[in-house]
Amino acid sequence: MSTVDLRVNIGGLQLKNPVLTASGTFGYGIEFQSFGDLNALGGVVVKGTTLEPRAGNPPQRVVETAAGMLNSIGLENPGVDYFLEHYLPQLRSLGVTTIVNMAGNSVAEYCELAERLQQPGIAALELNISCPNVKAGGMAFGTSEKLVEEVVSQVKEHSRLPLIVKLSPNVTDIARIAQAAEAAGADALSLINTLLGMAVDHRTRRPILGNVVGGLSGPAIKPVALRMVWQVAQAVQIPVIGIGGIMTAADALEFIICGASAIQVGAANFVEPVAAWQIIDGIAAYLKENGMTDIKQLIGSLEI
Amino acid sequence: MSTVDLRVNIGGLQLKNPVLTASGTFGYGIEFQSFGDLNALGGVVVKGTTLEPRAGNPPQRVVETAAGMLNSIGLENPGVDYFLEHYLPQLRSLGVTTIVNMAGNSVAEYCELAERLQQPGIAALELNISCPNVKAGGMAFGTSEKLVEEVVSQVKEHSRLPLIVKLSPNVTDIARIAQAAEAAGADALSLINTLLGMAVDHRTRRPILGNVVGGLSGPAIKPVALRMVWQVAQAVQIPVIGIGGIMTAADALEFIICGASAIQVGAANFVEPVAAWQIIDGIAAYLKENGMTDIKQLIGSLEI
Amino acid sequence: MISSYDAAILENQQLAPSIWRLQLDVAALAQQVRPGQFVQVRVTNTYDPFLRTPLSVHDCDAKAGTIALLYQTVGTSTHALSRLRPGASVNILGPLGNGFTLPPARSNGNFALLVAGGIGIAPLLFLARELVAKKVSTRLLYGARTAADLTGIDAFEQLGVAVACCTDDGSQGLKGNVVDLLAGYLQSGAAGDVYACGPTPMLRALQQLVRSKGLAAQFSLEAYMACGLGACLGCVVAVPGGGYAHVCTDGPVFKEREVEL
Amino acid sequence: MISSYDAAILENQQLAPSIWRLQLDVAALAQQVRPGQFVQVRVTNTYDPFLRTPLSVHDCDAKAGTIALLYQTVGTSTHALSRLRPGASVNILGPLGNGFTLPPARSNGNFALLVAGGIGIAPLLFLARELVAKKVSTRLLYGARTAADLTGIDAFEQLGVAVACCTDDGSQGLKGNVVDLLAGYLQSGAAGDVYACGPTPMLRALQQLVRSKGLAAQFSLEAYMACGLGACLGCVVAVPGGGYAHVCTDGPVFKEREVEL
Ligand SMILES: Cc1cc2nc3c(=O)[nH]c(=O)nc-3n(C[C@H](O)[C@H](O)[C@H](O)COP(=O)(O)OP(=O)(O)OC[C@H]3O[C@@H](n4cnc5c(N)ncnc54)[C@H](O)[C@@H]3O)c2cc1C
Ligand SMILES: Cc1cc2nc3c(=O)[nH]c(=O)nc-3n(C[C@H](O)[C@H](O)[C@H](O)COP(=O)(O)OP(=O)(O)OC[C@H]3O[C@@H](n4cnc5c(N)ncnc54)[C@H](O)[C@@H]3O)c2cc1C
Ligand SMILES: Cc1cc2nc3c(=O)[nH]c(=O)nc-3n(C[C@H](O)[C@H](O)[C@H](O)COP(=O)(O)O)c2cc1C
Ligand SMILES: Cc1cc2nc3c(=O)[nH]c(=O)nc-3n(C[C@H](O)[C@H](O)[C@H](O)COP(=O)(O)O)c2cc1C
Ligand code: FES
Ligand code: FES
Repeated sequence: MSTVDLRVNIGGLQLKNPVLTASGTFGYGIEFQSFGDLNALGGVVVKGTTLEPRAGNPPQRVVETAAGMLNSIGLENPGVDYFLEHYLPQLRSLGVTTIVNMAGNSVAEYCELAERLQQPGIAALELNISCPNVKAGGMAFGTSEKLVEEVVSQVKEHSRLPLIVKLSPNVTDIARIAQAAEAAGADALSLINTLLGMAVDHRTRRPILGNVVGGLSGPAIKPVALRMVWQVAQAVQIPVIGIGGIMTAADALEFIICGASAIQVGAANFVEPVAAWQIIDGIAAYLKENGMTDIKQLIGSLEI
Repeated sequence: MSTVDLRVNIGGLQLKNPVLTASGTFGYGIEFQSFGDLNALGGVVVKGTTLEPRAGNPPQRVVETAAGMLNSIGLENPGVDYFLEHYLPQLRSLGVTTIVNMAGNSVAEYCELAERLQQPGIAALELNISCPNVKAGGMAFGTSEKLVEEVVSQVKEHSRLPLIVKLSPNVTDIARIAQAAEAAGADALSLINTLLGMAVDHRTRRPILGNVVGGLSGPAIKPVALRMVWQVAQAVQIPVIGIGGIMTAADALEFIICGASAIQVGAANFVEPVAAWQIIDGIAAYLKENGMTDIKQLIGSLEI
Repeated sequence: MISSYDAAILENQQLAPSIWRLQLDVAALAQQVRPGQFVQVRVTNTYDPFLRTPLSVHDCDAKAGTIALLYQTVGTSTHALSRLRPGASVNILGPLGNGFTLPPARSNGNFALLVAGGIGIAPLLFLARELVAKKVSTRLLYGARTAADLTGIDAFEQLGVAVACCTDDGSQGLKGNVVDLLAGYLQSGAAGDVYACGPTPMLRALQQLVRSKGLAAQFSLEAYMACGLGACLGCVVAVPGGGYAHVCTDGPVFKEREVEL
Repeated sequence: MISSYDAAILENQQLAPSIWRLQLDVAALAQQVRPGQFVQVRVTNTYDPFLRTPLSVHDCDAKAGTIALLYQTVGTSTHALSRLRPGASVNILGPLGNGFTLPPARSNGNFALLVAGGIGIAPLLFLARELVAKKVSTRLLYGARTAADLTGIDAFEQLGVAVACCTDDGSQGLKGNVVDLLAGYLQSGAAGDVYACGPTPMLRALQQLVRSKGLAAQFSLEAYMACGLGACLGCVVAVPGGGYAHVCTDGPVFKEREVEL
């Protein structure tokens, strides 16, 4: 039997395959246990975690849009303590490659979070400086090169774990933000987070989301995500993780061809809970069909 | 018979209704004559026009994406002289409210274009500083407040016609770009132009578009467009024209409710050539059903 | 265990101008689902509609291995669903949610009052079937806009459930809403455990009524859902004292005291 | 005049593993369309697929008021089209494009050589019908991957058109491609006006051949299209001397010398 090597190394984080599940779209993994072996995934990026528990935004929090959806969850999460006590032991005993998505309101909060998360069973940290659904911090960090540099370099001083910086697409020049994160010591970059959007009910003349605006995800945003991943992969030396509208193995392959060393499956998990597993199989099948033995042959193979 | 008043005034440009067709998606109007009375439209924004004829980008130039499409036409157009000799007389004799979308590589080019276009039969100018499909100029202008101010104030000095400035969505803070355009003398703003995107064929491992990247339009981008229109309408005093994924009257109403005084129908013209006319009827019907007599009652009526 | 099923469509029948009943062949699910639980239906394999559609299990025949869904055509997904024909299949995830808490079998003096507003009738037939199986004396109070929208009363009557109706326009039963209908019924001194499903304004009024009468009540709630699996955190309802519960996993059935409507 | 038609589906029939024939009731269009013109089909009313699908008019019966389309299932739109059944209707825009230039009726010594590669057969049946009506002696050279993909040869033969085939795998006719087939035929000294449709590499090779033989040729081209109406400027093909022509309005039929393939 011909086998293919799907392993990738993301800034020190060794993955058995390049398929991760995106933060906020796969819970803590546990919710999807009945659909497949969590341990067969490249890894699980858990819901954005904050120092204190957060209740999140008022409803309505999600709405379907053309080939996508808006969400304004607002980082609802039980806080880092609860995560460490309740979820981490389960994930560790299941052997899941666990990446924690961190959200904070200030550099100090991010640093404290990072320190609290230096725990066995946590494979890497993903720095969420791009959440459009919270007032303070969140996206603001991700849209300024100066702030990106500051938060990344500070967090690096408080963490030995591989640090993935998750970028916001709501910027004029994502390549420059990416370079700022790289210069400040990021081990890898993940992109894109959601595009800021809005939905309105013309009958009631009110916004549909309780928070008025929310983050757009799903196949609708794939062309934007693909373009940004391609731009960023050319602009930096560190590995890039592609995110945005990945529903099928074909979508995932496009990101890898554009330079992504790994990908994250987001809204697809809601539509097809076995999507991530199907994508792993589809990537392996594609490599075989194309006579490749190693996923690394495909990364950045786009011919212009 | 109860009638409703659909007239709007866009910075000195009087329109019989708020429904325009978007530049590059309706040719010169003439192409759609067999589908309806061009004169019944609020107006037609013609294809982006440059001083010299342009051949445009190499094929493939368009591709479907999820609930949308990418284009990299690259401003193919016969040049301003041909427009004035060939198309303008036809449009004038049909009584079409004609708005010319101008594209240039430099402030000087924009100014010269504006001067050439001070012609009877041209109702207004739309300054395209947001085209993602050309190397020089184009989008670069639209992403810098300084450049926006410069080009807008200069063009204003060379034009007596109402000047609509068309904004790019590929920016961190569209409200600030909008304010820069307003401060420099724009009579109205139109948004959004396309989001920069990309498509890849995983079988050939090549970009699908000859130009590699292109502009994303269609229903996929509506949530982003709606959010930006809402943000800009709150940030400026001048009228705002909403564009992006408008397929139906319901879509158009959402933009108007968010603060748009008029809207433009883009990619919808390809899918349903009678879309613009249907939208006019649908807006009128909505006003009647909701006991309104004037479209102005609806503009910016969003209740938060 | 929550699983994904490709369920063959046995029947897809229009019962009222905007109400349809879908019968699915899905034995493994039929054998474990409980009243009040729901499924997430993938109506097409395209991206329009994009998200799945949550629908309550309307009826279930564990022996035959079938379930029925009762749905109202309101938008893209439900209209697309109504166009599917026997022979086709739909992918569904389930069983989802907690379901109604049923009283212990044959417990003395247990009266069940089922209260439905509009398509809120959907989860109550399966519930009625199980209540009757437990020998609980069951009554349905059912309100809709017009007589034409009152669907499937026969099925309740065949179970031996007493049915009282009301319509907004008085075209059948009392003219008025179902909370008034219940209030009238309770005036005679009757009592019982309330099991209700319907629009939020109805449930809000019902909450007032059952509190004033000191009745126990369970409400089956709706919320806009992305996943139905507890992963997206989209489907929240406010809870007393602040914060939110998740309708897909903490519900969709809540004790009336557990939620702020 | 280009118009929008809701055309009822009379028949939608599978002819080969991936080739279907759709018969539409659309009298006003059937009465004006010419060989080589195409229509833009809106396969569903959803946003997936989003754009219309350009398909050549395969056959036309002006008296019966019907047209036929022959299509290959390659992606979302064409697969969705193959799922539609008689009774349903599709919206189409047409007639679009220029069509083939036919020789004057009964002109002496006019021989027509129709050259089809794969689904390129689509526009050629309608063309053959009109050529035969003009008493032009017509011959079809038709290549496909395998015997199973050669569809509708009967219809040509019924018109009195001589048919020669080839397949990539030799399962029917000559083993080889249709340009080789034509080259072989021309070796005997035969000549004629070439009317061709097929994949670009085939047309490129054909262009070389007809140039070397000094034959007149018309090519029906494909390009990815958004509008089909000359409005989007998406559908370009390079022309000699630089610049582009628009396949939807300047074509889809071009004289071989007009385009750089
Ligand atoms: C747990 C649960 C069980 C349900 N059971 C049933 C049932 O048995 N039968 C039935 O007919 N309906 C049921 N619903 C409601 C049903 O899910 C929605 O009507 C359906 O998703 C609408 O989809 P659509 O695409 O047709 O409409 P859309 O085009 O999405 O929307 C049409 C209208 O319906 C509203 N709507 C959309 N989704 C929901 C939702 N999840 N909840 C409430 N309103 C919504 C929209 O706001 C809009 O006003 C249930 C909902 C939940 C959460
Ligand atoms: C003027 C014209 C006439 C045509 N006539 C016919 C015909 O009679 N019968 C027929 O079967 N096909 C015809 N085609 C091609 C047909 O339009 C495409 O096969 C169809 O649009 C594919 O749509 P899809 O959604 O099924 O595939 P997609 O999912 O869009 O794509 C599947 C594959 O087909 C390619 N493709 C998509 N659109 C086109 C296109 N416009 N031209 C070439 N390749 C494309 C894609 O690049 C992709 O590789 C014609 C095209 C043109 C421009
Ligand atoms: C419901 C929902 C919740 C999300 N929560 C988070 C989060 O907590 N932290 C984060 O970094 N990204 C979050 N995201 C963004 C996703 O991780 C991902 O970047 C985005 O959805 C784009 O990918 P997709 O198109 O595949 O969904 C969330 C997305 C959705 C849809
Ligand atoms: C094929 C095509 C060509 C376009 N050409 C132009 C142009 O020349 N000038 C311009 O300002 N915008 C151009 N646009 C952008 C549209 O005018 C519009 O801003 C955009 O498509 C978003 O609207 P939509 O989603 O309704 O299509 C073009 C768009 C398309 C799809
Ligand atoms: S619907 Fe996703 S958490 Fe409830
Ligand atoms: S397809 Fe739009 S111009 Fe030809």
